[in-house]
Amino acid sequence: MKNKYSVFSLIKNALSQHENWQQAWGNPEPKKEYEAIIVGGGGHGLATAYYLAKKHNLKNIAVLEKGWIGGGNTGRNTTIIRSNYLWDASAGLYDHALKLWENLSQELNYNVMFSQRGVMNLAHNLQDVRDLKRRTHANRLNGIDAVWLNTEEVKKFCPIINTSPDIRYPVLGGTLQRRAGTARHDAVAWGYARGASDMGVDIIQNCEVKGIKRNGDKVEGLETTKGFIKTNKIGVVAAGHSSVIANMAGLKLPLESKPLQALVSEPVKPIIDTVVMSNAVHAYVSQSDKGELVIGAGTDSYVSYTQRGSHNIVEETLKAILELYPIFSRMKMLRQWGGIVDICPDASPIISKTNIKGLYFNCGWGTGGFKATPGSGDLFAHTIANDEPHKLNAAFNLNRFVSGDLVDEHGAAAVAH
Amino acid sequence: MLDILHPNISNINKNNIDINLSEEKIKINIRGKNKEFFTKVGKILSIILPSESNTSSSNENYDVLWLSPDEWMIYFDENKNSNIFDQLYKDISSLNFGSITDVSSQLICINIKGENIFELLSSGSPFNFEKFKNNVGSSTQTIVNHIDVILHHKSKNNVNLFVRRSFSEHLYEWLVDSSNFV
Amino acid sequence: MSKLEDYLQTEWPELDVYLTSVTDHYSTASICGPNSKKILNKLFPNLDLSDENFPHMSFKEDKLENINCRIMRISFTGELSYEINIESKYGHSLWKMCIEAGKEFNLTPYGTETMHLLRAEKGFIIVGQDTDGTMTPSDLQMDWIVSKKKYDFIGKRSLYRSDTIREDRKQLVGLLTDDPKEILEEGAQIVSDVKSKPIDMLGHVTSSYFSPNLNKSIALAVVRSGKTMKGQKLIIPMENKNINVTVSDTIFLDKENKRLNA
Amino acid sequence: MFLINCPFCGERDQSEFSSGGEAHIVRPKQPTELSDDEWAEYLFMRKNIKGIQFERWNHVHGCRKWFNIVRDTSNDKILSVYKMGEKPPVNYK
Repeated sequence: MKNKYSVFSLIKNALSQHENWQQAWGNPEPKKEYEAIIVGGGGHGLATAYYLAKKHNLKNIAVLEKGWIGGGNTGRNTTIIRSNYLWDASAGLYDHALKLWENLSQELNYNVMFSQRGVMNLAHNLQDVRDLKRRTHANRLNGIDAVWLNTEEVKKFCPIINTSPDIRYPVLGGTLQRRAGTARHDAVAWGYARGASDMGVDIIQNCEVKGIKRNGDKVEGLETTKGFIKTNKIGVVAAGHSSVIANMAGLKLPLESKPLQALVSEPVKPIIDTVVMSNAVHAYVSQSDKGELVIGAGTDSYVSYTQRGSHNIVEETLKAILELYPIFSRMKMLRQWGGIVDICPDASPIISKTNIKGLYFNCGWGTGGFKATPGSGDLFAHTIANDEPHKLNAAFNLNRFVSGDLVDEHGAAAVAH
Repeated sequence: MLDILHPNISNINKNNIDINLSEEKIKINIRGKNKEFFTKVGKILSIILPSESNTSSSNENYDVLWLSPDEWMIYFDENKNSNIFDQLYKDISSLNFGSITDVSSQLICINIKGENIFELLSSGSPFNFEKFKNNVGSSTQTIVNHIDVILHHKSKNNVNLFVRRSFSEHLYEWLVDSSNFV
Repeated sequence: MSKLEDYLQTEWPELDVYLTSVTDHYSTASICGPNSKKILNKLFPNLDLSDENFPHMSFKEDKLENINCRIMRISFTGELSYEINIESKYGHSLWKMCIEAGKEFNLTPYGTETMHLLRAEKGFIIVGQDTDGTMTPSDLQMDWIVSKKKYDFIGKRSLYRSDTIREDRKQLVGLLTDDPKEILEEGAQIVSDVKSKPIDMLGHVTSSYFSPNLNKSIALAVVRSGKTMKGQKLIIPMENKNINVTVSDTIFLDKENKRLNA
Repeated sequence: MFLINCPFCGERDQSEFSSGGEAHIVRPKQPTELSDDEWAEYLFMRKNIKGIQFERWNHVHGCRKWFNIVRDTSNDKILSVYKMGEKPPVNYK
């Protein structure tokens, strides 16, 4: 690595007023042809390029981003990372990602600020209890750390939760994954960009894909705002805009894109040192290192690409939040935003080949893609390089919607993560 | 006679808002679209069904609310015309000219009157009451505090609110509580 | 009802059908147990309750002091049982009259937990508890409920996709614990071998109770290829111990439906 | 968040409505004749358009009628509203 980050490089650069740091990633013009092109410069796309270069020895790779890297959902999520999923296929996928997270700052020589502060999921009714216990047992047998907490243990772990039995959403217990937590979302994109750039990947920003050139059932290249680029491997990682790209190739995907909202409060002193999620009431909360409460809400029920979302969704979430955390009643919200998430009917992602040769899709992460970033990139790189899925993403193929073998995570992940 | 259990709704008066459980009313849902249907209904009720949206029509016996292009609700005090449902049912439902359903216990009628009632309703509803409050006879279906309601502007600043029985006490609590803030 | 409205208005608008909700218009009392016929007879003396004229799964109308009632002979507990619908405002009166009429037969109110236990003894499922969105009627051993004759109905085509007709899908079974006093935890996972790594999970416990009628623990579960596993030994691996169970029929009590016609 | 002009009740807030997704997806007349692929196409595959999209909406907290709208999903602007059974407006593609 050209400029390794360390205490020594920090001291050295301090002497020159930090004016001589090397650029973290390059800003090249596109070449005429690449071995593989990744469409979408978010965390997943940059990670895909990174692992393609690092593990699969591809030398000539480009990442095309229509805006700036990490400017989409990577920069808009609530940064929760966990792997306590119900089904074996999901548990395998997300725990693979979690294991990569645990070593990611070292791997990238870039501090992604991964903080294993634990994620707690609350149960508010008897069916929640059944579902969460079922998931806890499945997690344990899959080797994923997960414990069931009764109401008193929930209160002890996070004292600001109102566990009174007479509230609208009484807390009947919860599950806790201690290895879970949060990371700094921008740093993930920047770390992967720097790592990929270092290995020769061209990261091309402000370059929008306008069309996919096909020759029969094979791809030949991409029409972009910076001209035509030839390639015979295209990996699309465009999150909410996946269908837009698919339509260019004449493909339909089982996706609907909807705004998912989040909001952030004014900064306060440390008050909550973990992540608490409550799927039944569409509300989850953690505190950023700056002291802001980071609150996640639900999705709108209609397709939209506006990055806004409806007021009533926020209202519902804040009602639930105030019922569970009365201590927040005087907090002021600083800002609110929406990200466009692409949702599959079974709330599981797609990391798959398509019936067009050389065209691969990594999409459908819905409300919870951030946590999978390293695993998703690694497995998508494998799928593109070998033209067949890794065993960990084999279940997440497009064909499951045809055969009926869905990975139904709705119970575990219908709302946000 | 069997005893009637009324919802736990008592009379409240504050901030120029009066909230009452209305006296027992018969409510009948009527559906239909063909000529025979309109003829029969007109004959039995001596009333023309309102065809314009968000309106109602009334005579000394009945109030009829427009609910959708082929759906109306008629309501009246229980002590009047107790056999009107049977008549409608016999002449319309049984002959397949339309559909007549007794929804008397499905819906509870809460009467709200006073100068500030539209401010109260607006505070929990996405509905724009501007036109509604200036037009006696207006009717609408909307949401109040996330609960489906049918509203009838019976006379100036006097609204009959119809709500599903199982939601009625909860909505009443909200109305009483919210009256404090208008 | 909103799904029905959708199909009615958008797929089959030519149908002469109207949908009106009466969910809140009616209150229901369920009278359940071997004496229920006698109690019903006191409430509705003119109603012919004979098995020939009012068999299980049939429906009649009558009046209670001039108020219309709908009476169904139907059962979610496995016992001889009737459900009475009355206009909601009279629901409380109906309840009091049932309690009064039942006094001489030791009638007692029962709650939903009791109902859940009684239905589990009979192997009646609760949709959402014993099933999730992926289960088919065939997985629940309820093929009888699906018409073989109709050319089409909503959802029919999805039952014949390559993965919905597989034999090794998760299917509803009964579980009996080797120790009859051991009550399984709802949500617990089921395996055949605790030594394999990773442990291969076959399914999970969906409903579990101690049955006072049978004086033993009973459970419903979904297990991969469960239909063919009757009598097979399986293991429920808990945090601190392994519980041994045997796959059984889903009906634990009164397989012949004698109680329904008591 | 936006207003929808219900063809029966007039202009109302979007929270009174529920979205039924893409419009003009016809339920196959003979589902049993379809391959798994064709059935999946009907059940799951959607255009999910960014831009002008034809959709079904239901005035669920009002008259409970279904109808169609033409909406630009990139800015939530509603371009046209028409009843079930009516021909879609031709000036949008």
